[in-house]
Amino acid sequence: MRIKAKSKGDITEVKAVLKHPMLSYDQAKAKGKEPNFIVYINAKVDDKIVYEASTSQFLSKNPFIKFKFKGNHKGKEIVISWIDLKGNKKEGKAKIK
Amino acid sequence: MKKLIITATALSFAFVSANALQEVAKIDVKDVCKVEKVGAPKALEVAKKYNPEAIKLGVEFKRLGIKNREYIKALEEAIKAKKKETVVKYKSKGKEKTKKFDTNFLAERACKFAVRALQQVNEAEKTWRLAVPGDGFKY
Amino acid sequence: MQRRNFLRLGLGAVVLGLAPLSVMAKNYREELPEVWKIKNKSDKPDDLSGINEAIKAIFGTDKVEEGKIELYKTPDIAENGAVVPVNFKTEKASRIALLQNANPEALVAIWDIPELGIPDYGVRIKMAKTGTVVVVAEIDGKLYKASKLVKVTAGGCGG
Amino acid sequence: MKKKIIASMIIGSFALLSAGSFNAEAEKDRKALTEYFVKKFADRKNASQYFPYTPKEELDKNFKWGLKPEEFRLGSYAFNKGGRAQYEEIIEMPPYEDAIDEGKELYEKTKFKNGKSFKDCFPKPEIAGDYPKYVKGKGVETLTTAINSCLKENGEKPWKMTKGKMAKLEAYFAAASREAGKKVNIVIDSKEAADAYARGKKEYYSQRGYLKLSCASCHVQGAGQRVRNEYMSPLLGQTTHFPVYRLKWEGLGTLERRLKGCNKDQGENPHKPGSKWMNELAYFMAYMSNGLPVDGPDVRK
Repeated sequence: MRIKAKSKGDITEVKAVLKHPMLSYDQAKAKGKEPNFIVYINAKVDDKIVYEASTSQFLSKNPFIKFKFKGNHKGKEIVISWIDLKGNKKEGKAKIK
Repeated sequence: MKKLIITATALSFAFVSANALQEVAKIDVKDVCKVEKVGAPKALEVAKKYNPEAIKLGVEFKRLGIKNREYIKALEEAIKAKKKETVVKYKSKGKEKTKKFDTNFLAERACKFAVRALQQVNEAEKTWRLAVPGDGFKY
Repeated sequence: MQRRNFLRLGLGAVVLGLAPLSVMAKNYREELPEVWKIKNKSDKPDDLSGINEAIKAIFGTDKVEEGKIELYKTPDIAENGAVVPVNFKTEKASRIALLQNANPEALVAIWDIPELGIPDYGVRIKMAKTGTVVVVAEIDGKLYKASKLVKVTAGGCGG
Repeated sequence: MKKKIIASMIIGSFALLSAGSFNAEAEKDRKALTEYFVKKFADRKNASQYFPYTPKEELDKNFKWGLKPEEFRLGSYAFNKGGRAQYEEIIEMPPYEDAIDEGKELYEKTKFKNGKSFKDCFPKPEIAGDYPKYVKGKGVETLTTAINSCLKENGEKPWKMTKGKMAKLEAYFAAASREAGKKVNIVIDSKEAADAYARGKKEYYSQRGYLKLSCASCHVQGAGQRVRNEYMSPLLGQTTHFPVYRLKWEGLGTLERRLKGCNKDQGENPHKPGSKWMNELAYFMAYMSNGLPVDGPDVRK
């Protein structure tokens, strides 16, 4: 997972790329594989949710997300987690700049 | 100086019989490849004669993912068996595929492709510099 | 299975029901499993019936006004249907849903906007063909939307 | 016609001899090509002369004019505003960053069976702008074939030339070159090298395939025109940003991978990556971008 997080003034902006093939039902069928894609993403700072998305097969391969939240959190850690259809989960961390 | 000209000429003819290139210069594809007139077997003969030269020169045509040699190979079998339809077997991204064509139509295509590939080599000799900015291309 | 994994992430208890503003984690794959299956009804890029059906299933109503939310940096013509950038923003919202009619099913994603959240988000989505992208925001209990037609062609020369 | 060709060759070779520099023709070509593109994209006023088939509205709204030579490294994104906006969105978080890291690993950690490593062949990674190169006795080597030569000379199996490890290692070389501020620096310093350049040039401008297109049909005269929904990119700057992550591929590919696709689109059985034909074509193409900054890896449609 690649995360870039930056606080500027009273706003924190985050960009992240999550590594996942995001195989839709159609794509999986064509490739003879099983469909699997990220279904839920959240981001936390100080254990508090700052971003939360339920997602589908129609996010691009290696999904990119961009979001903002309130407050200057410079120096703190942001934790982004996801779960896919098969129940695999992953967590990524980055220091907010 | 002379050497330069000779090398330039030698380059384009090095791996191919200059004869084939000279021969095709005089050919009209609308005559020799017209299946209605010459019949599919004759058109195939022409294709078989010139396509190997095109391969040697690195100018063989390919359409719909199918090389001209693959058209020719399928045509040989179809014409021998007097089939109206030719089934071309070819490989696309590592997968075996087939495609059906009308035999007469395909014989004409294979013939034209083989001859045109070589004719274009001749034509390019005369035209390529006309497209070069600073050489023949005015802008 | 999924739920167990979900709990193992240590996100705390899952709130059941449809609290409009969730303070705690909410996974709509589990909350509303059926909405993800709602199909688009035709190949027409202006047929929004599947999208509207999904909106009703998510928010309980399909009464939607234009405005208050904006789609931006979303192309007229996509460079490639596999990677279509979509960005949207609104001043505030409790929930936002992104939908389209360029794929078999209509729904792309649902966001719950947390307390600290600023609803100015971007994603990249897949579009199998030309279609309309619709973003719906729930603001003070009412629905608002923005939409845009995105043209998709078989992209890129050679190879 | 023939006379004219011979005459121009004689003039060319005189210049070559008297200047004592083997890159005279190439330098003349590069300057003319640059001038042509700068002129072509200079302003909206003369556009209908260069883009007779493009709707006026499109020229008004979607085109950026007044391009400088350096801007051509962006390919069609140099002038195509709609595509450029999406490109900029995507490179906010470029999809090739992992490949650079993996390429660095390959460069630093790969150990050949004989104990040597890539560092013995390429002591420094910032070499992307120096290829293709004419190597005496070997002919033109692209970065790709040079990497494979290194592998073979050390008793290793060569890599696939179009993607995978090859593209990753090249991504690292390109990124290191970009970071070091390197420019494209193609050298023609012998008669043999000049001949290889001349052959590459001729192939570039020769019409081929069942569509009877030359590379130049699309990327010199046709650059900036649109075929279906594809704006054709200019030859100038074209080799500066490889390897490229293409949305169409959903992955990274080498210059060879792209050239093969182009050659196929002409309606010809494509020449193989690593072939003399392709190496010399790339040599000519890269020379046209001499002096432009190395800008790989990058993202394209």
